[in-house]
Amino acid sequence: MGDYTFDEIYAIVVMQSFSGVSLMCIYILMGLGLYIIFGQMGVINMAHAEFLVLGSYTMCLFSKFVTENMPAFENYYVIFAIPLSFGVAFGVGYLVEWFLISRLYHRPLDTLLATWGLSLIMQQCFRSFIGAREMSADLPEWLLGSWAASDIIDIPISGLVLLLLTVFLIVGLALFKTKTRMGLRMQATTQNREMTGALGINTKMTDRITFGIACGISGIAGAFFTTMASTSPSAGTNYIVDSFLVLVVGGLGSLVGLFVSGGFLALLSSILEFFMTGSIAKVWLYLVIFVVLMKFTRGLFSDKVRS
Amino acid sequence: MPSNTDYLLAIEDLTVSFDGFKAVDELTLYVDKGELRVIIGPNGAGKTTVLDLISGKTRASSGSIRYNNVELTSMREHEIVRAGIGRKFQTPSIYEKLSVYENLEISYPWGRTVFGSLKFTRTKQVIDRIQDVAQQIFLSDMLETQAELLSHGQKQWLEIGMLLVQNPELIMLDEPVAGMTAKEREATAALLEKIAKERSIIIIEHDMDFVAKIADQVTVLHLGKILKQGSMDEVRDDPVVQEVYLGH
Amino acid sequence: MINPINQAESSFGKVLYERLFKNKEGLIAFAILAFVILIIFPTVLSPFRLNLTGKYLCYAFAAVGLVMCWGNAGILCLGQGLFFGAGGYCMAMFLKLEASDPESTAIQSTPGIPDFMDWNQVTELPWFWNPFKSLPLTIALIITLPALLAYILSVFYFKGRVSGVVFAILTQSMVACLWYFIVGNQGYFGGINGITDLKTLKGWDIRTEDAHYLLYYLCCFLLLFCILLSRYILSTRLGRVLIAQRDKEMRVRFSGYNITSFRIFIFCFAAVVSSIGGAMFTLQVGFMSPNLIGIVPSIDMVIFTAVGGRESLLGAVYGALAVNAAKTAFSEAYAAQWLFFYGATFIVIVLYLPKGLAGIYHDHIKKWIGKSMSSSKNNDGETPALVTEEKNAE
Amino acid sequence: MMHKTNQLKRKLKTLFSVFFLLSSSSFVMGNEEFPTAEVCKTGLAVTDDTVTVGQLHSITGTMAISETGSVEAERLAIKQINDMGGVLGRKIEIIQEDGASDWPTFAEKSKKLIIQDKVACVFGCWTSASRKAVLPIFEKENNMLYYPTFYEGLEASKNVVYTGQEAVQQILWGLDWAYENLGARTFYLIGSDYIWPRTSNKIARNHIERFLKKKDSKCKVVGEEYYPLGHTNFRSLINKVKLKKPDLIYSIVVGGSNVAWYKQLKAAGITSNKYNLLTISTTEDELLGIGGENAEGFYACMKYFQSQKNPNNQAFVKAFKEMWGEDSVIGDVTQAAYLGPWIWKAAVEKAGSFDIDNVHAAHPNIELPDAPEGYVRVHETNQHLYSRAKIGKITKDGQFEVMAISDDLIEPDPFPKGYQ
Repeated sequence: MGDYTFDEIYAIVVMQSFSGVSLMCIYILMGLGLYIIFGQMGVINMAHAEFLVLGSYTMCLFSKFVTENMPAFENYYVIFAIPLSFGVAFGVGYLVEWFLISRLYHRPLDTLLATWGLSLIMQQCFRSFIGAREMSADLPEWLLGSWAASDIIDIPISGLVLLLLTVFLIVGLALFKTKTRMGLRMQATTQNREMTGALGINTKMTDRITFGIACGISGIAGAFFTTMASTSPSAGTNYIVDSFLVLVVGGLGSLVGLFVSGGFLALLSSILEFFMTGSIAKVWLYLVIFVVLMKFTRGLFSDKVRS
Repeated sequence: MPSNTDYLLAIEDLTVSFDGFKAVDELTLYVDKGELRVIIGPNGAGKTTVLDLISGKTRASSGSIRYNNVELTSMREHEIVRAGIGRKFQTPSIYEKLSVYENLEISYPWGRTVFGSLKFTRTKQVIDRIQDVAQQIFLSDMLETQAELLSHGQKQWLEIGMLLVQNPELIMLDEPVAGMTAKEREATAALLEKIAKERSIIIIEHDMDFVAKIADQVTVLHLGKILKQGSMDEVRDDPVVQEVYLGH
Repeated sequence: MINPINQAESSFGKVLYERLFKNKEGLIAFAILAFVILIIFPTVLSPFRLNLTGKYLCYAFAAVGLVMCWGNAGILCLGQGLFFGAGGYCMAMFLKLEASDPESTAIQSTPGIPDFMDWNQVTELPWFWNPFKSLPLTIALIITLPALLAYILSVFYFKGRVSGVVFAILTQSMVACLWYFIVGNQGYFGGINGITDLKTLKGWDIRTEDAHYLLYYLCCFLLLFCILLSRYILSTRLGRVLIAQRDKEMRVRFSGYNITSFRIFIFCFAAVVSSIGGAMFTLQVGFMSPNLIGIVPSIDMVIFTAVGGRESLLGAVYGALAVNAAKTAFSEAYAAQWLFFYGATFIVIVLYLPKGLAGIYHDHIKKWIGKSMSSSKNNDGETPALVTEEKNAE
Repeated sequence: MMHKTNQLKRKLKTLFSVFFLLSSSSFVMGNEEFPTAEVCKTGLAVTDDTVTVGQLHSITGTMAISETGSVEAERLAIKQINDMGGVLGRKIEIIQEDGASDWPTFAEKSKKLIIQDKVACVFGCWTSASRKAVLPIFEKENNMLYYPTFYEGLEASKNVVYTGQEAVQQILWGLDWAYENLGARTFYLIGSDYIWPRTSNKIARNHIERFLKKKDSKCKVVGEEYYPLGHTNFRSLINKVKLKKPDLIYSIVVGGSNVAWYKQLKAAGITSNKYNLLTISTTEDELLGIGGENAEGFYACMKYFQSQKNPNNQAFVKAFKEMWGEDSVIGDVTQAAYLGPWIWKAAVEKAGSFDIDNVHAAHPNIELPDAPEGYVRVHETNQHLYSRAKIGKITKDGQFEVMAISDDLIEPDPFPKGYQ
């Protein structure tokens, strides 16, 4: 790095750190929905990535609708698109839990397969009903650019919004879990299903809502991902492996673990990608993860539970 | 390093904590050769955890468990079993898809490695041993029955039989008579007395009549600590024990 | 059911018969499968369709491997494509070297190395390609490499008691990792394009119709052999321990077994079986590509197994044939609807037919046969489906 | 459209012969001028009134996004040809197969088309990998593939007609243009990780380091990077680009990655008023997903842009939109796919036969004077097309503004000397 001035190196470190933080947020958002579902029901939702894509499509279609019918709102629709994406993904998730997942408790491996089937169906739905081509949301100009902090340093505005959104979702989720009746019911069901049922709480309804909320959060994440990446029927395949790994590295069912592993993976891939070319960086990323998991087979943070 | 003892099983200063909660707290317990020890105590006293610790299912936070003066706390489950300790679970844990014969055969202490089990054959010796055990556990007529068809009590016996096939020196039973009819309990008591002649037994049990029938020594656990130790009568008469447990 | 008391004295031949087939029903089921793939398919199908069937049978290897490690031992591997690919790539590397003799590659700047290396400025053969100059070494690697990979990838996780869902996800990441590895090392492994344009095996042209017939039979025999070997393993104590640890892990541990080594063994065994399938795939299809070791094909292999019945070895073969035949038939006519149908298959199998085709046979067909023949045979053997010939015959 | 008068004559003749057949109620079947026995001696699927061709693209899977345009263009060309009377008096019938974005499936389906359906030729494939997978089959079974995509070269099979550009055609002139007009001296090469971007960048690097350097010693490559297909996080790469401050970012990112790439460039402040970017992989198709505003002002080097103003192109765009909807866009590959059936038709008519060897022999020097992209001609030996390269500048509405057109037809040279 001898050719560069101190300012340049400083600027790169700042920007690269910010990229790392953005990536961490992405990992956390990817894993959040999975984490909730796993924590509640002990199953892995293989169609998770499709819920992300569902959110993306909601955003794209809503944007199209707004630009065509209500051009006046063009600059603000993003704010409404987020709850809308949540709503759509929540609805679909609610139905999926009702008709599919609820029949498969205690069979986690089978749930894996069934939800994979679901993901194929959802992908084909996107393709048949929305179209095979990629879509893009018309984003308002304020969300696209960057904030030039100095001559070299550019901080992406979408990255800042992403950071805010992540914090907002995490805080919201924490508050929801501890302060609302529904959240307490969720926790109770997670800890002792029979007992909670005996106390007159409708555990089935709780499960359905939990699953819906998890999908809804994925929907929000997906809606936001359109600002950074593509939306196409098979876009989910880009997310699937990474979001599972975030969860596994963190230790299943631990929110702190999710943070730590999001940060760990982001740090690792930012460093690796800076020093080597993309594909090989990805190979090394996975190899490092495997080795780490060989040592920490339960993930970096796992709830110590009495067996 | 604790000194060697003559005891078959010597548990000293054993502690295990889950997220700060001490399920077993500085426990010290000795079991003699040929002894039949019963552990009682209210729910949450740490009884099953003690068995988990001895059998290697749970790792101790501190303290030692020595069996024939061999330290067990760092060994893995199958090594502990091979050292001569057998364990029965609270709910009957048998292979429901296999026949009674196959259930017993799997426990036969030969060919327990991958390649050993590939080479394992049913020799006369194996068959004789299994028939012998089946006789003891009252299931000799049901060798070909699929295990899931057995009654609850028979499943309990089958699991005890699976231990016997292993021929361990120390047997640990977690509530062996739960869910049995009165008649079955009697038979079980007789069975255990017979078994106890050749080996040591640790039993966790709630049924006081049953305990009174079989126990040499009774240990009362409460909140991970030993509250009282002695014969059934001594224990029964102890006011503290009555307060925490029997009195309720 | 065999009478255990008498078994000790029975002759070697009888023991082997009972181990491989359990009873007459098992023998008949096996004979029917052999008859279908060895006699019926070659006579009924056109050479093109037969070659396709041969390709499907290669997937059946992976499905048989999954029956062993998922169905019987409870270890779901979503990365079976890794081993399938390992075998396929070994074979492809051997064939590619043979196809890249200096004369036919004279146009390259470095003649005598595979074309894709030349395109990527690789000027000499990398060291790890050297073993693939020899066929015996290649075959040895087809067997040992996947076993070694499976061992490395599983030993720490199984020791750390990673199982179930988490292990399934890890295997999926492993397959993704291998995919990136091959794609990122284009100069050494051909990248996305894979290793293509394979022509001869020891001078024998594998692209002719005769070669396809011969390779088809080779594939069938190897598959039947793998099934018998798997049957044998399941019939030993090892097989019972595997099933036992799947259902009651703790009980088996407390019977003094080190489950870890059993799991590693069966995982490696499944890997080797899949690898053989991969090698046969390369021979019959004529190329190998990273597309076969991705996440999706690996899950496809699981669905073949699930359709056939996860515990049934013969079911796995029928499952692989049925799903692939349906896929080909559907995509020739209704490509878009295929994915709906395929996705729905996953869900229906899981919800309503957890035992797959073998389950249909057991629960319905067998009763019907029993009724119509009114035989008083003692039928409690585990016998896979005999039902799908109509579905597979095209 | 092409050879209209010829076609008209032929059409009349066909009509006449049909009338003749009907009126005489004779059992002599078929096309008098081109009897089936004459035009097809190798058992292809040719009858007296029809000829069957295959179409093999991905309708499902990840590549469906890209290949849909090619499917549509080929269908349009075939429809137009049929409307004009078909080929040698025979209507073209299509058997379409789905490659499902999966190379073994491509191989399987191509075998099916050739061996079972005995099609006269196949229009299809998109990625290099799919072409490589089917190539041995086409060569062994001796059939003809019309391949539309710009690709890496290094191949000249007698069984493939390459209607897109090979790498040299697309790269050299574009780099020279950037050198002259954008003052590009330092170059950052970026690509998706597979053979086309890698080979193209190899050629670009050679051109920069050997030829441009002779003109100006400051010319150099400051970075070369590859990311897997489908990759969506380019933040680290973008920071590296910023550190190196190249005069030109030379981008060969393909597929879904494109969207992430351009959006993140914009978000990181790399826009056309600060940086120059030249791509050879982004067409109107991709811009649909990227959104013009995210890539506005960047350049692309292609041989066709939808916005080209010549009348042939305008007619083509109109016909395409009539058939496939007002919203459809046409990229470089889509147009190249459109040429396939026309070249085949011309070759068959020149040979007077559908047989592959005759068609192959007829290919050299076939001209399409009024193709949408302008005049093209098949090369004398290697079955690629001579064509003109063009530079387009991306506009806000996801189209290109044509900035420059090469003066000469560029010769296809799949095995370029000095670039390997």
